[in-house]
Amino acid sequence: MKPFLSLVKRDLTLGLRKKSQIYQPLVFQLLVVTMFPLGLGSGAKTLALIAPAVIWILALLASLLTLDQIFKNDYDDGSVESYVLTSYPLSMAVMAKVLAHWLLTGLPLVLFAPVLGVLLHLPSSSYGVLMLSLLIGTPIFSFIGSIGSALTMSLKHGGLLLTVLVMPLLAPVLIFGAGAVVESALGNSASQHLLLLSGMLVLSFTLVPFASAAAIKINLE
Amino acid sequence: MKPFLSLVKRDLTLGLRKKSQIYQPLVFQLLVVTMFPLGLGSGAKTLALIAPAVIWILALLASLLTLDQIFKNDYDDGSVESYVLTSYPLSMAVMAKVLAHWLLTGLPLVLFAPVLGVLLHLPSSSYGVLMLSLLIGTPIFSFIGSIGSALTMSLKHGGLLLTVLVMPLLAPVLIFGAGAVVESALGNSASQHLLLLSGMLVLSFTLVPFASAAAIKINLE
Amino acid sequence: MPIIKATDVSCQRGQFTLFEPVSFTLAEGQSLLISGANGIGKTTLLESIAGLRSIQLGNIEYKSIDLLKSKDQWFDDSFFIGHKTGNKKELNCLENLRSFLQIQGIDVSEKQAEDALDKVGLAGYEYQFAGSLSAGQKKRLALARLTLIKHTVWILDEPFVNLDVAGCDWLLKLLNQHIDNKGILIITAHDNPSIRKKITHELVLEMQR
Amino acid sequence: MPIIKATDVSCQRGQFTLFEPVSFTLAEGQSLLISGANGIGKTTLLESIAGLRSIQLGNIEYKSIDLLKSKDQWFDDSFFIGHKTGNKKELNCLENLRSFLQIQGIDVSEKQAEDALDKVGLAGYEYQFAGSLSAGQKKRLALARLTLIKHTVWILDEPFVNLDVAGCDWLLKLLNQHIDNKGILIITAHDNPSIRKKITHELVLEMQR
Amino acid sequence: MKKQRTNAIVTLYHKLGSPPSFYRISGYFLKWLLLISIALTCWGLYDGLVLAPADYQQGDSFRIIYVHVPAAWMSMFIYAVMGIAAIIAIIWRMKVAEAVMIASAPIGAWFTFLALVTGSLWGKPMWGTWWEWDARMTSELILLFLYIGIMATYGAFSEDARKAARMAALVAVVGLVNLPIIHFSVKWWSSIHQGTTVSLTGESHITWEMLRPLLYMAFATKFYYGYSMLKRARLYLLETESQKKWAHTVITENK
Ligand code: HEM
Ligand SMILES: Nc1ncnc2c1ncn2[C@@H]1O[C@H](COP(=O)(O)OP(=O)(O)OP(=O)(O)O)[C@@H](O)[C@H]1O
Ligand SMILES: Nc1ncnc2c1ncn2[C@@H]1O[C@H](COP(=O)(O)OP(=O)(O)OP(=O)(O)O)[C@@H](O)[C@H]1O
Ligand SMILES: [Mg+2]
Ligand SMILES: [Mg+2]
Repeated sequence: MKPFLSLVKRDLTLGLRKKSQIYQPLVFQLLVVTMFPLGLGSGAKTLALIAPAVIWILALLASLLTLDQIFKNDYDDGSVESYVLTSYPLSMAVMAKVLAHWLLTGLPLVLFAPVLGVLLHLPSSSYGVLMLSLLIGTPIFSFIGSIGSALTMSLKHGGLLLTVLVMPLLAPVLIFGAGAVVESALGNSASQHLLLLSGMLVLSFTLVPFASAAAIKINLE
Repeated sequence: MKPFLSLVKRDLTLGLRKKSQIYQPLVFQLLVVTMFPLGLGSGAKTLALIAPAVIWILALLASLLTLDQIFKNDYDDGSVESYVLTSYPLSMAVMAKVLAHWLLTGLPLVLFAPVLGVLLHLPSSSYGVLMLSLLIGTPIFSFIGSIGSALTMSLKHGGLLLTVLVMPLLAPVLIFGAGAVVESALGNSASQHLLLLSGMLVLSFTLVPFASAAAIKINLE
Repeated sequence: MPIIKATDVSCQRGQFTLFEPVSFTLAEGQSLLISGANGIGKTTLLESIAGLRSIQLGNIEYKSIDLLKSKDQWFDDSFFIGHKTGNKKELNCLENLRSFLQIQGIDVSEKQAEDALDKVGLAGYEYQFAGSLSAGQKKRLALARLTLIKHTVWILDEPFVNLDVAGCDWLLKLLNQHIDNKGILIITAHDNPSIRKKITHELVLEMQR
Repeated sequence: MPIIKATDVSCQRGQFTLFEPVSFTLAEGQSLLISGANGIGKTTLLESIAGLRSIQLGNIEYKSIDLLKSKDQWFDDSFFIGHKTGNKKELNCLENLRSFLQIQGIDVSEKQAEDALDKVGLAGYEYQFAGSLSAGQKKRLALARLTLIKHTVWILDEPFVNLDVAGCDWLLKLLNQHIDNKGILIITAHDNPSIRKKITHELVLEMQR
Repeated sequence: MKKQRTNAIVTLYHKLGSPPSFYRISGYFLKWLLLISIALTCWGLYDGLVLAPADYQQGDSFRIIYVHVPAAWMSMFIYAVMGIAAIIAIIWRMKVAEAVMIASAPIGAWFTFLALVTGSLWGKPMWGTWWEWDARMTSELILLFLYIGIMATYGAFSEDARKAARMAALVAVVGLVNLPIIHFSVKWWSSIHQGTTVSLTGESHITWEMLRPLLYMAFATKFYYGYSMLKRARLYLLETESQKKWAHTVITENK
């Protein structure tokens, strides 16, 4: 089996063994969504208004909670060596790690989004756009996040620093992602927003692996 | 110097040395607050409506991000032994740890809250109640959180589990905390809510140290 | 008069009992080496004796009182250093040494701590953060505590690991001194056969049948 | 013909140069023991040679090509095991061994991996998670990789640490075999003097003046 | 003739690239940069606060422009300088570029902060609120976050200054790539969702008396940046080269 596939397979095995990594972000989302009506103390109208923003922000926060794991684990137990000390390109290993991370944490967020939509009274006609926008947006979280993860992997408490590093970079994703949902809730076409999102995905797909690989190498010095 | 004071002093030294622990939760709050208008894409009106809820939820989330550090660090590097393997009561050590944690992370949240209020267009007449409610509420976060931190300290990725464990317990705090701010924004008296909050603080102050101490002992087995 | 008396003690990990139950007694000035193959349960046993785990099979008495009943006296008299050193990487060597002991209620002046670091070969590293010490230096920093305490029972899990030759010699001497002062020592050390010379008891753990 | 040639190499940590520059050459079947006091920089040097850190002072050539220029050949031929073992605690022993090597492009069948675990004394632990192994067992699991690879250069940082007597003997034999097969070995080991017998070169690191 | 000139540039490049000569050469400029920036600031503030006429609409509160606008300009200018230095630091591993990059970050962050604070001080009398979510202000806020991220990265690895600098440089470069994306998306976002809250185009009517102090202040801040940046960069070089002979002599001489 190719190194790429071996790495993806190993990470998926790890993730599926500790299922908590998969369901806890979803529980987190649910909990925060419950907090909103509790804190607001008001009716459904406000909820529906803020639903697209809240769902997208929660997707972002839930991703952030797991992003540090992309490389930190491997650094802590020394298994980074298994892909750094080989002639196989490090950027491909980064790709494999990001892919596995997205499958384990991003995809569940996409599939779970309609539940949050229901809880926040999002018009059901927008569910399609909601899921589609997340399907394009969450991989960008994983890609950009991998840079932050590589930068902070040697720190004991890198989680917060990672958040600070990554969140400003992800603001555009949020704008167009939530924007798409808002448009569709208003009955407009969301295709322009979705196109822009796709452009960002392509961009991060092509640039990020090299940036993350560079970060890993500097971090190991 | 008494063990209690030594422990508080050591943790404060640690915290002040890595200032990131102090300011990063604040930056995190700022970032999420920025995400709201970006995601909402609508005017200031909605913002003011959701401001109390958002500020309180953010205080909760920001605390949660640092809560796992209460005991996890000490467990990882083996320095739990310095307060477990002595005849000095473990519950007092828990108190010391909680106190240090609150001074390092809770207090800054209280002081920073007005900035979030400005950004979210909270009426400035409510700033007093906002800060007061957080002043009573954030120590409860630290106390209750210490139980979760003790339970999850031996886990590699306890952060998310801790969130899931602690958040439901803290829901009442959030309800009354945000409630107080909502009332004051409406021009009503918030004293009833604040009284209830204070009651919770007293309760957690008296009960939690024993619960956390028990959790530590069980976890070390 | 035996001070520590263990009767039919064994340890469990998961559901499995690790080794054949062992018994031993230790009096003043006696020392116990626990040996056995990798994975037999030495670390688990030491942690149980120290009080980090509870003893599930058999019982241990300290000064004729069951450890489960009153731990305070035991904690006041015994001192454990395990695989994890308990150093904070963000504190420097001096701060580490002092705060660790102070939290246990043992007052250590700056002067005393400096002397201890000096003895252990870390002179010049007083203000370096523990996080940036080498493996052997970290171990030395932890062992420096031994020069500052008055506890009668020392429980050490593989203290020689990562020490260089000079470090091993120093530690051997310190341990001898402790025993000569009527201290009690419980230790594991597969990498240092010369410890056997001063040891009064040896316990070879054997696989549970 | 020298295969590895190091000229005036030294390492830095922070701003400080650690030890007096050293030079050495190694040909087929030769082996190098790096020794020196705790904290002198052995680990740092080994990591630099392996390619985890970049070499800042001096240079190292592998087959007459500077390591900085072409790392691929070097990575294909050299194998490093350091203080951190690189085991995943949520994977069992078999999975750990196989996935580690497969990610490096080395195919290992289940049968081969089982044999390797058997050799290293972990028979019966194939399906135990690495997280619940003892200190010595973790080390053995990492060392099992050595029986499955074809790399000519082995770089081992304190491989004997935590191994019991039987484990040390096994490892010594394996290292001898590697050298006899014209392999190259670069190693640190302050706890095992008997390694000196088979070593062709020794480098004693000394403090930078 | 032409050849000679390129040679001069190459030697200048090499000179500035080597820490000791950078240290020495920058030493000559320090005092002058500081003096010029102080003089310009004094003159600019006097011109702006006293000489320039009050605005017919905003009265005297418009005078905050003389701090706000130069600060806002600097926040972007410094990021550009820092980004370029960061690219050089990563690709060519040039120590002086690291120094410039690391030295720029806190100054840029302070100017950004200043722009935000003066902006919101201005906003209160102008719009009746401290803060409005419009494109320009939002992207200035995000710029502050980027600066904070860079400084936090540097701080997180403080045990090894060079590694820390190279990590921070990587963050700066990634931010640099993203900056246009952020800028345009924020613009776009506020243009589709918000009616223009305020029109800032009033300044085309600005008179020379009002514009002149602005230019003074713009230059004053540039000189101040030059001074402060060189000073910090020199410190960084001394710290990371403290084992080299030149740094040693500098340190002992200064004692
Ligand atoms: C916190 C709130 C504010 C922030 C973050 C902010 C930010 C900025 C920035 C980044 C620039 C530079 C733009 C450029 O050169 O392209 C700028 C320029 C300027 N700002 Fe503000 N601003 C704020 C509030 C205000 C207010 C309330 C006013 C007055 C009504 C104002 C008036 C101006 C003017 C006149 C300029 C110069 C225009 C130009 O060069 O294009 N700003 N501000
Ligand atoms: N991040 C760091 N910053 C500054 N100094 C460091 C850092 N990390 C390690 N050092 C120092 O570098 C030196 C070399 O460390 P290294 O781990 O290479 O030593 P070693 O020879 O392997 O020691 P040991 O025998 O104890 O394993 C030590 O003196 C240590 O204090
Ligand atoms: N969490 C666990 N669950 C199940 N078994 C465990 C767990 N932790 C450890 N073990 C098993 O317990 C046994 C004893 O481990 P212990 O660390 O006490 O051994 P040790 O004698 O100290 O070995 P070493 O010489 O390698 O340090 C090992 O066989 C190990 O596989
Ligand atoms: Mg052990
Ligand atoms: Mg070492």
